[in-house]
Amino acid sequence: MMGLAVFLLLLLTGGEALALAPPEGFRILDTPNDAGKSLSLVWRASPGESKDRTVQVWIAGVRPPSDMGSDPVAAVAFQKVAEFPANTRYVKPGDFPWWARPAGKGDHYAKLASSPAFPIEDGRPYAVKLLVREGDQEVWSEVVQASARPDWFNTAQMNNVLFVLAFTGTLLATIAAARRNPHVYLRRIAGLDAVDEAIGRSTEMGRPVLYLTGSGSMSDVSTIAATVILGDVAKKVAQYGTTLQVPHRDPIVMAVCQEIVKESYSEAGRPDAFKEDANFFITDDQFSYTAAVDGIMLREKPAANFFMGSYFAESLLLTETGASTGAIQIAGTDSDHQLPFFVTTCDYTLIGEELYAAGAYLSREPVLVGTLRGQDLGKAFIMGVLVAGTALATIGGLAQTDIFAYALDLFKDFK
Amino acid sequence: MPALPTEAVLGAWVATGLTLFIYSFLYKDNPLFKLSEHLYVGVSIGYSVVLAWHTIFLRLLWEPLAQAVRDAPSEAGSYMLLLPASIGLLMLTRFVPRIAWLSRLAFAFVVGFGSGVAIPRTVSAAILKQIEDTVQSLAPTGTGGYSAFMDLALPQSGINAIILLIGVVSVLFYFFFSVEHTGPGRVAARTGVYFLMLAFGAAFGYTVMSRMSLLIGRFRDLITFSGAEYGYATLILLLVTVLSLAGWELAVRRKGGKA
Amino acid sequence: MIFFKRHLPLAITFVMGITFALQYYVPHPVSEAAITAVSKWMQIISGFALLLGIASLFHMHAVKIRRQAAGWGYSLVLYGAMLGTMVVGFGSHGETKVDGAQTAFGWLYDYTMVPLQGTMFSVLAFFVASAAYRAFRARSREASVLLLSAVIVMVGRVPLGQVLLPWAWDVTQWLMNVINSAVRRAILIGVSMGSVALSVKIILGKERSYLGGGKDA
Amino acid sequence: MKAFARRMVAIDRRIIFLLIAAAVLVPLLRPFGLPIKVSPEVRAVYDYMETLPERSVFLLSFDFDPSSKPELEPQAVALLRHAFRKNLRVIVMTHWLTGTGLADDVVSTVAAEMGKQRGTDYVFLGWAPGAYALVIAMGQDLYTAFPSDYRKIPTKDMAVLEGVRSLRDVNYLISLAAGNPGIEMWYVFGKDKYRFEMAGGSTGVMAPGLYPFLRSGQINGLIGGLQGAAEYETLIGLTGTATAGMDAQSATHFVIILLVVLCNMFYFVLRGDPGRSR
Repeated sequence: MMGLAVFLLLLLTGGEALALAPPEGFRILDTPNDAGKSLSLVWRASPGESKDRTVQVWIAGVRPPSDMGSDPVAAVAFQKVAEFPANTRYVKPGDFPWWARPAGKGDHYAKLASSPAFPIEDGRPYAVKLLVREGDQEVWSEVVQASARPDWFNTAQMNNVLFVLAFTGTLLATIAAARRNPHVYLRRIAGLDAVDEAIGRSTEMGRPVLYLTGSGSMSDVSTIAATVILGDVAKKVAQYGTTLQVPHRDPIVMAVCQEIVKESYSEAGRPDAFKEDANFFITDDQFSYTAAVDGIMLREKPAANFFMGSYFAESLLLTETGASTGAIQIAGTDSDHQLPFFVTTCDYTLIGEELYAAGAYLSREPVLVGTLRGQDLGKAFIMGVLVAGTALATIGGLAQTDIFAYALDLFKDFK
Repeated sequence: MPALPTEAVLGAWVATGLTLFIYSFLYKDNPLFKLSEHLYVGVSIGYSVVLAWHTIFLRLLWEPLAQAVRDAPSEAGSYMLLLPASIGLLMLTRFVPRIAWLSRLAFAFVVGFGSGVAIPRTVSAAILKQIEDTVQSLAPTGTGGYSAFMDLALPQSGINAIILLIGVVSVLFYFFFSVEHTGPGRVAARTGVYFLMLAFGAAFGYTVMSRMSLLIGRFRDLITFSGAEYGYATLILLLVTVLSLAGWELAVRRKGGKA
Repeated sequence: MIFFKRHLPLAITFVMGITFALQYYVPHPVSEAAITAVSKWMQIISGFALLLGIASLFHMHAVKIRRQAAGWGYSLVLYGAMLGTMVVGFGSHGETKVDGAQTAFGWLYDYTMVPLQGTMFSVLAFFVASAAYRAFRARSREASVLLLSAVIVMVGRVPLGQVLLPWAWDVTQWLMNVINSAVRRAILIGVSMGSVALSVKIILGKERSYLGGGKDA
Repeated sequence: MKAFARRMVAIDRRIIFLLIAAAVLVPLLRPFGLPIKVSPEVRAVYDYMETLPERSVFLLSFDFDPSSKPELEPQAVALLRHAFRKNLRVIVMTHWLTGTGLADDVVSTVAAEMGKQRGTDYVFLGWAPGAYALVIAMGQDLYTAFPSDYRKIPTKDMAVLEGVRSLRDVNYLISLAAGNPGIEMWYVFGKDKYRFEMAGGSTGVMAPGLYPFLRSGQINGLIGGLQGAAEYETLIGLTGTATAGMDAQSATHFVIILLVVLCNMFYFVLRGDPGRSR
């Protein structure tokens, strides 16, 4: 240890006394995983590298064999294309994944890209040498040759491919499983438990139930979930014998909801109680719709308000009025920008994916259930990776070892 | 002070009037509000049509196409841009019920491309990169040692890395539907809920901040336009708006209808 | 016919999806050229998509006027505004400024569209205030935590708060950088898995709602 | 007590509207000018801009429309002033069609004020459709994505774009976003592939959602809302509209907090009252 320090000290102070050594292990290769027109240089680090010592890169295009002289390399003119301090361009951990590492840890790695000053063409061999300088000393490396070519697959992104394939496979498997048995276990969504309570209270007070499906169209996942939940609510409304009001902003969503409500009444054994005008269209205009629904809330004082689906700025105006009439309010939305307002103004809120899960839970539609299940498996996997990964990284950090990089690199993003 | 050009003064009056009409919604939904709301939609569409025409059809399609054809009329490549144009035209078949299905081909093209490009990029930026930044060594190394490790004010400190990890995992667990939230699951899910609520609170604060900023911006304009050089536009128009609302209210009451 | 109406679109989606998902992993210039060309096309196609959206709005209000449905007068206003803007816009060759002087089109933009659009959303400031007074209740432990965090952020993010309660600034920074980051990251991961799942289902033909319009038969 | 609370809860909300209007108006008319504290996420943007050498390429994307003007215009003005003062080459564009005129106004006004020339010091490319497809196209070749600028001048051979072929030649990009397409899209389809450095400026509503990207270094700084703009104005030492608005911002925040506290007090008093709350 002591000896090394003395050696380093000598190197730093009496550098001139020591002869400059040429770079060791110098080699050149086509830059891996790129679009071509670029070469990469690799050489080993050596003691004594400092900012006072510089490295120059000299390159020359090798002439094609047809007009090659006796010594192809000597015959061409080398050109300086780069210069940098000798203590830079090290390979740092995290630069490359272990499965696609062009240079070892601690080696020097420099990429030479084609430039107007020196264009690099694909398929043509180039000769490269390094010049190391410090003070008035100079030393050349040996001359090495390589040619550039474009690549067909970026191996550094192998983990990305694997992730996509594994997730796709999981998804297909869970959807197939859900087709065979749509009643796979899904946990009950807490907010749904409040539905009974809310409708029960409406019945006691003899007031209607108000249900909104949001501003989305029938192609939005959140609107689909909202119509599924409407089916469940309508069934309970029919059983309890109270009234339902569903004001709409989209004629297509209205038509779908009419069918759903009708069917729910039949399922509940009360087809006679179904009223065509439970679903009605107001206007597609955001604020006029809001003003009209607020009017309904103030006049008819529904005892339970449901806000399901996607919402924009109107959410606040709706839930505020609802809260002022003392109704039980249950919301469910994936519009994350409105969630804080729903949480503070409603009694129960289904947050984001909970809305989709409620839709899948109630409908048992195989694609919905299967997708939810597939995503769940994905989440479980990611949670595992986060916890186990942190543990490995910590142990690795304490034990000063890189051995866990073999696992950790799989979950990093490489370019 | 030099007099302002007529069009600027006129503009100020129009802008102020429209602004106040929209604010009249605060009183209640009324014709002045509806008028300016529809005006807004109409002007937006008109503006979009004009700009889209000049940008898409002239600048991106017609001019390069004409240029290419002029330069090399015999080369097939010069007519390449006709391909996307015809796919675009297919989209418009939606309006002709008999051939509306043709629009599906265009949608298939666009949606297929969009889905394809999104998959690897989403995995890279929103999944792998996020995992990478969450998985950190918690070993107290580097400068500062233990006190830096425990420094809450430093976003990257060890203690914050631990909190971040707990937060990410517990919130993910809250949105995990294959396990009942009982026993240890209950603890994890409750932790997730409190993390969610703290973050929603922050979002709430930021949203309030945003809305207030918009109001401040509009009020600043109204204040500018209330000056003498604009002919006291804001003050006069405020009076006009209030009077019209009162008149409307009166008319509605007399008719016995509901406002 | 069923082939063209149903199978062909699914096939196109499949081929486009797979090709451009794989494109990401291929650094070869051929793949770069392909995505450049198709992106360029997409720009033009999305122009037509914009037209489609505008045309359906056009149609909707036309129906309203023809049927003289409630509020059809406003649809007329909308039409007038739209056509007026288009006439002025094409008259000004789509230019808002010529040699530093505002055109009629520019005037219309600056004095109608900008204030109208800006004001529509500033109205919400008033409703936030009224909701703050009438509805933002700590009705559960969760909502209390939310409100507490909201109040701290509202204090910590403005100069007056920084003077009155200096610690609120630090707490806000911590909330944003640590707690908020954690939650948003978890949501981001969850939502991204959902969107990847949706893309995969679209490419594999398990999700077809985007095809919409036009009957199969 | 209960009767009072009940009466207070039931007051006409238009009184609250007047209260908030006053909280905005009074400080705007009589500002008290409190000092502004700069957060690290805003300082990061400033610091990076400071490291850029003269004539570096700075791309500012206006990804908003007039509805977010009060928040994002001050940010744009502050960033442009800084960029022009540093003699950067400025490229301005927008992904939001209805924001085009606004972006043109802002960049022309600031450039005129700083004595900069269109075409040599800056260019406004205008709007082009495609969102992510536009970013990909720009990443490969700027000139096919934007054959001409907003004034219909061909972009090829423009002095400000000398040596700039694609996004790869951009040194710093800032997206000022009020939604999508915006910062996230610029990262996913732009920075991720073409390797320029980027930051974001956003409305207050959007800002919290961008923190995961900030933390992981996917964006190197974040300017959030009017407050962020005021912080940037403080850093460049030129007070503008954002700083002037901060007093009103402070006042409204405290009014809102007061309202929330009152709301909960009355709610607490009225606990168990039938019909009011559960």
